[in-house]
Amino acid sequence: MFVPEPLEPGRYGAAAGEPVRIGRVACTLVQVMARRDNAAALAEALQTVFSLTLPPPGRAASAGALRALWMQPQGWLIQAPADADAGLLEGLARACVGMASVVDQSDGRAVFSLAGGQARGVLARLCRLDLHPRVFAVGQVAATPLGGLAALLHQTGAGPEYQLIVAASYARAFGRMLATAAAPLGYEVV
Amino acid sequence: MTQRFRTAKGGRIDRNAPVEFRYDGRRYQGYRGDTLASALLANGVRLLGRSFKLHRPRGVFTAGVEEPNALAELRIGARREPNTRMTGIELHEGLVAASQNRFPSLRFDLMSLVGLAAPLLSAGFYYKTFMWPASFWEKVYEPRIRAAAGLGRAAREPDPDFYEALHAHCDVLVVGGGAAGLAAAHPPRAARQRGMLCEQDFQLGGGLLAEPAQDAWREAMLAALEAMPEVVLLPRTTVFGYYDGNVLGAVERVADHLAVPPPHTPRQRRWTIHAGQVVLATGAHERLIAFPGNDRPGVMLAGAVHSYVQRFGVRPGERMALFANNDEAYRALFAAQDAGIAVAGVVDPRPDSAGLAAARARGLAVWAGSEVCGTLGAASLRGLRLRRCGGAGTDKRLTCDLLLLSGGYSPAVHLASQSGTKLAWDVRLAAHVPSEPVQNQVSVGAAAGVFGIAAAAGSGAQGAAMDHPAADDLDPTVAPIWEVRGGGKAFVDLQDDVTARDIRLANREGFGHIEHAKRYTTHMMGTDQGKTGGLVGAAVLAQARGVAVEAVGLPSFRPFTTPVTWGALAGAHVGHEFAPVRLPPLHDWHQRHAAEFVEAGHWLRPSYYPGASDGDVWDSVLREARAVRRDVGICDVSTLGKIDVQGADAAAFLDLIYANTISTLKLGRARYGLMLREDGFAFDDGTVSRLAPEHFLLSTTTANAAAVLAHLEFHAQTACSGLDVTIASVTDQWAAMSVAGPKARAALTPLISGLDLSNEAFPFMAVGDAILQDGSRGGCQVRVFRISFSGELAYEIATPAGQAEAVWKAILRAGAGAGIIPYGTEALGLLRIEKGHVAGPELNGQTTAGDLGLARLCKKRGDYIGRVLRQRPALVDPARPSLVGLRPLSRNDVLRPGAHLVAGSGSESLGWVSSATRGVSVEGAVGLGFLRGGVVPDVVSFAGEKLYAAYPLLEERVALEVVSPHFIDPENSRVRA
Amino acid sequence: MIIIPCPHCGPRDEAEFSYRGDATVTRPSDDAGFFAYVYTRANPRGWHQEWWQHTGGCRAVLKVLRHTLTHEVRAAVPSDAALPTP
Amino acid sequence: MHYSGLKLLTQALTGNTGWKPAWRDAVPKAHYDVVIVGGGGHGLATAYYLAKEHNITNVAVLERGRIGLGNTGRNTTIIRSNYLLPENHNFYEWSLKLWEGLEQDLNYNTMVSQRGVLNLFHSDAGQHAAARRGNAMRLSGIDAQLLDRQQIRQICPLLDLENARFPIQGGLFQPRGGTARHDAVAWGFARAADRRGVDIIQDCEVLGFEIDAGRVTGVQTSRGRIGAGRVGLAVAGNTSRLAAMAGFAVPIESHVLQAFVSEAIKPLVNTVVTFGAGHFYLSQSDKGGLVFGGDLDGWNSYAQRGSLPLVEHVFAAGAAMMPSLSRLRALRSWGGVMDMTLDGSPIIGLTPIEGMMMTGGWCYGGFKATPGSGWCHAWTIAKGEPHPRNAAFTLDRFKTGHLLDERGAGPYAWAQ
Ligand SMILES: Cc1cc2nc3c(=O)[nH]c(=O)nc-3n(C[C@H](O)[C@H](O)[C@H](O)COP(=O)(O)OP(=O)(O)OC[C@H]3O[C@@H](n4cnc5c(N)ncnc54)[C@H](O)[C@@H]3O)c2cc1C
Ligand SMILES: NC(=O)c1ccc[n+]([C@@H]2O[C@H](COP(=O)([O-])OP(=O)(O)OC[C@H]3O[C@@H](n4cnc5c(N)ncnc54)[C@H](O)[C@@H]3O)[C@@H](O)[C@H]2O)c1
Ligand SMILES: Cc1cc2nc3c(=O)[nH]c(=O)nc-3n(C[C@H](O)[C@H](O)[C@H](O)COP(=O)(O)O)c2cc1C
Ligand SMILES: [Zn+2]
Repeated sequence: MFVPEPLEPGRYGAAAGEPVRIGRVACTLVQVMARRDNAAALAEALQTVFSLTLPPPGRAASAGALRALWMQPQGWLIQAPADADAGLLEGLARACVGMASVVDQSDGRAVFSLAGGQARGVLARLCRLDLHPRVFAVGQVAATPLGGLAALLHQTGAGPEYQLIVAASYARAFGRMLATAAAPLGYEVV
Repeated sequence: MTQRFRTAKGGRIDRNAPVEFRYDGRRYQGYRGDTLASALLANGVRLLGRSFKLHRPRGVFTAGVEEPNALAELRIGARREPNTRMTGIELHEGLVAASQNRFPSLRFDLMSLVGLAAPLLSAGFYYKTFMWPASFWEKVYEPRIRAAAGLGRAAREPDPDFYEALHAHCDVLVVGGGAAGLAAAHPPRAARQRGMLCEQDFQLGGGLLAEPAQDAWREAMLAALEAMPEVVLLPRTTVFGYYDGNVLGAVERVADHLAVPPPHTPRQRRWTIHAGQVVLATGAHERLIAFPGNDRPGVMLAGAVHSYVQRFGVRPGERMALFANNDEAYRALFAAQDAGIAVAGVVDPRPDSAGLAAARARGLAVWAGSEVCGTLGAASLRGLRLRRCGGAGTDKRLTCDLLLLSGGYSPAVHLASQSGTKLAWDVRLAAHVPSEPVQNQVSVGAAAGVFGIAAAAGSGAQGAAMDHPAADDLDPTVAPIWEVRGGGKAFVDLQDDVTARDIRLANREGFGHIEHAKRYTTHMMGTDQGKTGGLVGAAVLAQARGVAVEAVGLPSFRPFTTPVTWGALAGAHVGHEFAPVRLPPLHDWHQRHAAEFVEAGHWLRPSYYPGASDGDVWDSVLREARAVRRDVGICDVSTLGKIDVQGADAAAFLDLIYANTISTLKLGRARYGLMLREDGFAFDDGTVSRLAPEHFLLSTTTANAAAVLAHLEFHAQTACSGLDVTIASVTDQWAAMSVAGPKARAALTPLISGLDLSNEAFPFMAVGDAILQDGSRGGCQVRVFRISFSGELAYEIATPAGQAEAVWKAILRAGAGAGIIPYGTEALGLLRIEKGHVAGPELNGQTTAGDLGLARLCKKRGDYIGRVLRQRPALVDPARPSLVGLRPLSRNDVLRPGAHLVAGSGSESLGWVSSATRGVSVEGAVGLGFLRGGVVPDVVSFAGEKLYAAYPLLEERVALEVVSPHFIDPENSRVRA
Repeated sequence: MIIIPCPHCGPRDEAEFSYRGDATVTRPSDDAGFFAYVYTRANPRGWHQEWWQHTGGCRAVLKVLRHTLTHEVRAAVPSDAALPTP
Repeated sequence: MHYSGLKLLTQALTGNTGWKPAWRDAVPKAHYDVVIVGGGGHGLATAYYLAKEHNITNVAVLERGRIGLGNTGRNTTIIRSNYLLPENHNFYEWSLKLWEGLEQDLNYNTMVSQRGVLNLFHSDAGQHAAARRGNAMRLSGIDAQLLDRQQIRQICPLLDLENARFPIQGGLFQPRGGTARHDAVAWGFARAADRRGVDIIQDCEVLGFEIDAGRVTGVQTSRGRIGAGRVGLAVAGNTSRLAAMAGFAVPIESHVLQAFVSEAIKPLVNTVVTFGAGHFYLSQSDKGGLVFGGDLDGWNSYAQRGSLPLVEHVFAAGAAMMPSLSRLRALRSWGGVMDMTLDGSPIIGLTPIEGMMMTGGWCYGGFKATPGSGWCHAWTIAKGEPHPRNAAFTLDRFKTGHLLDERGAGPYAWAQ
């Protein structure tokens, strides 16, 4: 019988070894979808206005605090710190007018962080992909289900460190899944 | 508690680590490294099971996964596991096991009296009998058969342990940790490659474990492998299935060798392995020979004895004989003799052989060209009957309590065959071997028919350099004898009591095809799937049919190579985790306010808010609904699907998606929209709002949100791939709350700035952005839709999910004066039924726009999905049941969804009740339903007869009147007020 | 496991996709074609062109060439691209 | 030879050496009045009822392999008539009535076991749908009961009623539903048909049809040409292929459905249980194995082999429904090729080819239909027109829109 694992700050699960660290990341998220035949123009616009390069499929790119994650054909998720000036959305909308559809997803997605030597072990319990360093490295992004929920997986650090982006309404359920997957290895909620 | 049958020394058990355990209530002692079977043998316990059908006494027959006889109920209570192979149970302190399928005890099993009727119980006898009298089958015969059948008893409480599922990726997956497997995983091959080696046993080595002479090599190999960072060694891990795309399933028994799993440790772990290349080093299974009495406890496969003696330091008997048709088996005999078991003699059907010569050289009594034609003893072997091959009667009796039996070896081709590889017949082995692989896969070692440690290791290495194990000249050549005929039962399937005679009977009755014979006799259908006798049965069948064994073949190989624990296949997502819970942003508020919740797909929605003075559900629901009709209420509708559609061609696209026209929608306005499926039936409904000339926001029903999104994307990318349109789900981004009731405007106006809510400035179906003053600096950005589901003056307030609670609370505060209260899905349903709005129960995939009274919405001009096929005759037939309002003639009758509409005392269904509730604006019950021909204004009668809602499941019939579905405000003035 | 090489995401297993059926039928321009579009299926025992949407990933609708007996996937291309002939 | 208690005894005493083949392995004649293509339950039942009900005995059943090894030999053996639509429940009820007398009729024990079929629901919406179905059945005189949690606990104590993710609210129960011994059904019909003179011809694959001026005159087979007055198709997952040979199209897709059996255990579950919250259904065979399955894998396939994700779903649903199953072991898994129509209901009747009739499109529900389908198919072949019982199951209903979409799933085979 399964006993759900807690997700309040603290150290849980198997006691031995270095725990993985699980956290929530507050940020601004904007979905940008190029309009028909406008991908190039859009890329150029974002380059000039935010000096942000739109990455190819499966990749992330960043400019200062701004980040772009490839999300779908001709579609990206722009990520900025939560305290990013509220104007980001308007700024993007202005920059992209006519070239892209800009949709605020800041409250529509929940972003989790997962870090530590055993992070891959945790993901092996949730993710169907091969995350071996030779196959999936820092800066790579995958749109793939995690624990059956559509998600964006982004390796942000070599530690390894990941950000896991899921639908906000599933945040609590996904947190439980993360905790359950991490418990046999030991985890710390930060 | 002496272990009388332990060898003086040797074996891979830890003689310094005694282990206490219980079997059938008695306490015994074994050593760490034992299996339950080896430990009981060490204690001289040989009767370990009863057969499936005839309840014959059975003992250990093998030392591995192929065991047909020695099955036990392992552990007790909620952890009880029936049918557990004692040859695979790792001995652990406090282990408790019990025999099964016997009454009252293993030794005195009353059910063995069935044996007296054995001649009646020939193959397929069930099908010929139990038919008289007709009524007896279910009442008398079947319950008895069911009680006698089955093996062990399942646990009845929930499993206290948990399981997990992992995905793994590797370049090379090696299945099997014997000589061939170890060589296949060997460093040079695996370097810079990710390797995985799965071995079902708890010790790596396979056949090597019975070969002390090879220990040096084995240890060197293991040390080298363990030193490789990129090689994962998984003992206790069975690969159970080979699937498409070189994906294999495996289950790791993480904690089965412990009394209970330690904290945070799963009992078992399922692996889904994506492999570049697969090396099958699964070894071989030794075969039995069918001869009368070959099931008597004490008859054991030679290889098993080999491994009990060499690996477990156990003497399975005191005086033994050998009956084998190959030389490999002699090594077991000699090893056992060296371990101190006396030799009664050697019986070999071959006139001469290297094995016979070696036996003579040891001065053993040998009977060449002879066969064993019977066994002596009761629940334990006392002796054998011998005769010259093909002779009759008995030439000689041998006294012994152990028979080493070997009919040759069948490579374990299960996984190869599952992968699509065809099997070929190997004359030398008289067995099937894999032929050309179809997936990226190779079989090596005994699994490929390459026997002998050295040879197997060589084939596993596949040409790679490595230091080879000591040469062993081993000849698996078999002189195939499959059966020794004679009086008494000669078993080909020990577990299911299938005899050679049963196979012949099946053939006689026309079940000569191997798949028919299998199903008719249950040959190979037990928990061991016929690993030791399967081919023997096929050979007996071949003989009966007068064809070669290879012409008969074997039944198809399927997962699971050996039975797999249910929980491991299920993984972690069971119980409460079976499906993830989806929560709207206001969930915590609802919970704090003691809402009762209802499941809507994965969502949890508040269905009502029990009040202190409410007696029952209805008190709450009616109170909430009345508040909306009289004053104002607020309802969380965040779970509705919301889809953002933008693009130069967005309007044109939506004109195709919706049956009604969208392109004419004005900026800042919303419109009801109906979607059809291409087959012309209604699919989903909702509102479409135009936020900008090229920007629309769609709402969908909660249930269909995902399907509608996929429907839009599919058409945008296929039929409409030329259009400029983007689609994004914003369901989670926006919270939405409906503020409904005559006082809705009054409640909201003080809060809203930047938008004039007056009827003139913001009429029905208007949409606009505004700021809602929640007290915080700057307030909250909201989007206001003047739409209504309840039929009252209503505003839907949408706001980014993060602000949901602030906005919700602000509205409750501001509306307090007006008497605002929250209402749940129950009241929402009540209100929409009174208003005659259709929802899930009406949009059930079987109704057309016409049925729903929405035909007028469908465009006259222009294409849309469903346009053509909705015009099929049966879909436009005026006699189709269509939407009506229903009221019981007697106001205090109840109306139940699921009731059927019938005329008078008739039983012909003229339609059904889809939704029903108690009214607040209307006295008594109100319902929506579908009635043949639809509403004839104010009909109380149908074809001259009264109409009834019939609910025979509750023996109920309620007289009805049929009315317009719009119970309240048919001219729709309230929403425009 | 059916492994579909998503042209955008790379090889992914079937659990990431939703099946959408026969891709040889396309929405017709003439009314007469709709019955066949919705109801007539070649249902071949062999190579089959079919729609799969990468709903667990990039949400692209793909045209996939798959064998209905061996389950081998020969190719997967964007919805508006053409599949190779088997 | 007739099976009787006496025969069993005398045979037992003479070493069971006197049993005769259950059916002759016939060699094809040049011509038959009726050729049935497909030696599964439906084809064999058709032949049997042709002989029994219509005295048409110059009949051949052509089976490409060995009889009964198709879906008949690999299904989870549930028989029931708990359908919503009258066309469906009246047909399946007729079939169930035939099941009830089948042993005596065939002189073969097909082990029909009316242990009841329980469909669980978990929400008000589920209850309303179940009630609509149950009431429809009752109005047509078919047994159905609405059970509450207490009654369900009595019938099936192992169900997780409280702690489940989707707690069980109640169930729709058909006491007369149950199971039958799948293989015996094929064998019993074969034997009974054979005894009435039908030729059962195995290893005989139909490769094409001879059609002359729109009328079928014969079939080409791997064992040569066989003339036929009339032809009946009963080839399940291969219906599209046979129809294509004859030159007409059917609204059918072939999909793989998996099934599973556990190790044999002492009696544990005494009814057939269907889980509403996740596709899962389970019963226990007389041998003791739990026989269970779930949803289609969801893509076209002619392979009798499914995939791993579906396996995971089925076992998770099972463990969610009955947590104690978790410690049992799965013994074997397999698949079958389903003839899925695009409205989820079967086709029994005429085809565009004169003299050619068909029964097909059985989806995952055709085992229970075996006697009824054979009976109606035989009638249609004998009379040249459908019986009222199968009048609705026409091929052209898709054109006219008289669809029989029980679940409102629409024209998507994988969703049916
Ligand atoms: C896993 C599974 C579970 C199921 N569970 C149930 C259940 O619980 N209850 C239920 O009612 N139904 C169930 N079904 C459905 C049921 O099994 C089938 O609908 C029914 O058995 C079909 O019988 P049939 O005789 O039409 O088909 P089959 O038994 O498949 O017979 C068709 C025969 O036609 C032969 N054939 C094909 N092509 C040719 C040719 N060219 N020439 C000659 N012969 C040919 C085939 O070899 C086959 O033997 C299930 C099916 C499966 C696969
Ligand atoms: N005496 C016997 O019965 C017997 C049988 C087979 C092999 N041998 C000897 O073993 C040597 C051959 O070595 P080999 O490596 O080819 O065979 P092996 O028997 O030594 O090794 C095969 C290994 O594969 C494991 N295995 C099989 N199926 C598996 C599965 N599905 N999942 C996980 N593990 C699985 C087995 O537990 C075994 O340890 C030769 O000496 C041969 O004579 C003896
Ligand atoms: C109702 C039913 C019960 C079954 N019981 C068993 C069983 O007890 N043991 C077994 O090995 N297989 C059992 N099977 C599975 C068959 O062995 C076989 O796998 C299945 O009929 C499909 O045939 P195939 O595997 O040859 O393709 C059962 C199948 C069905 C339909
Ligand atoms: Zn993709």
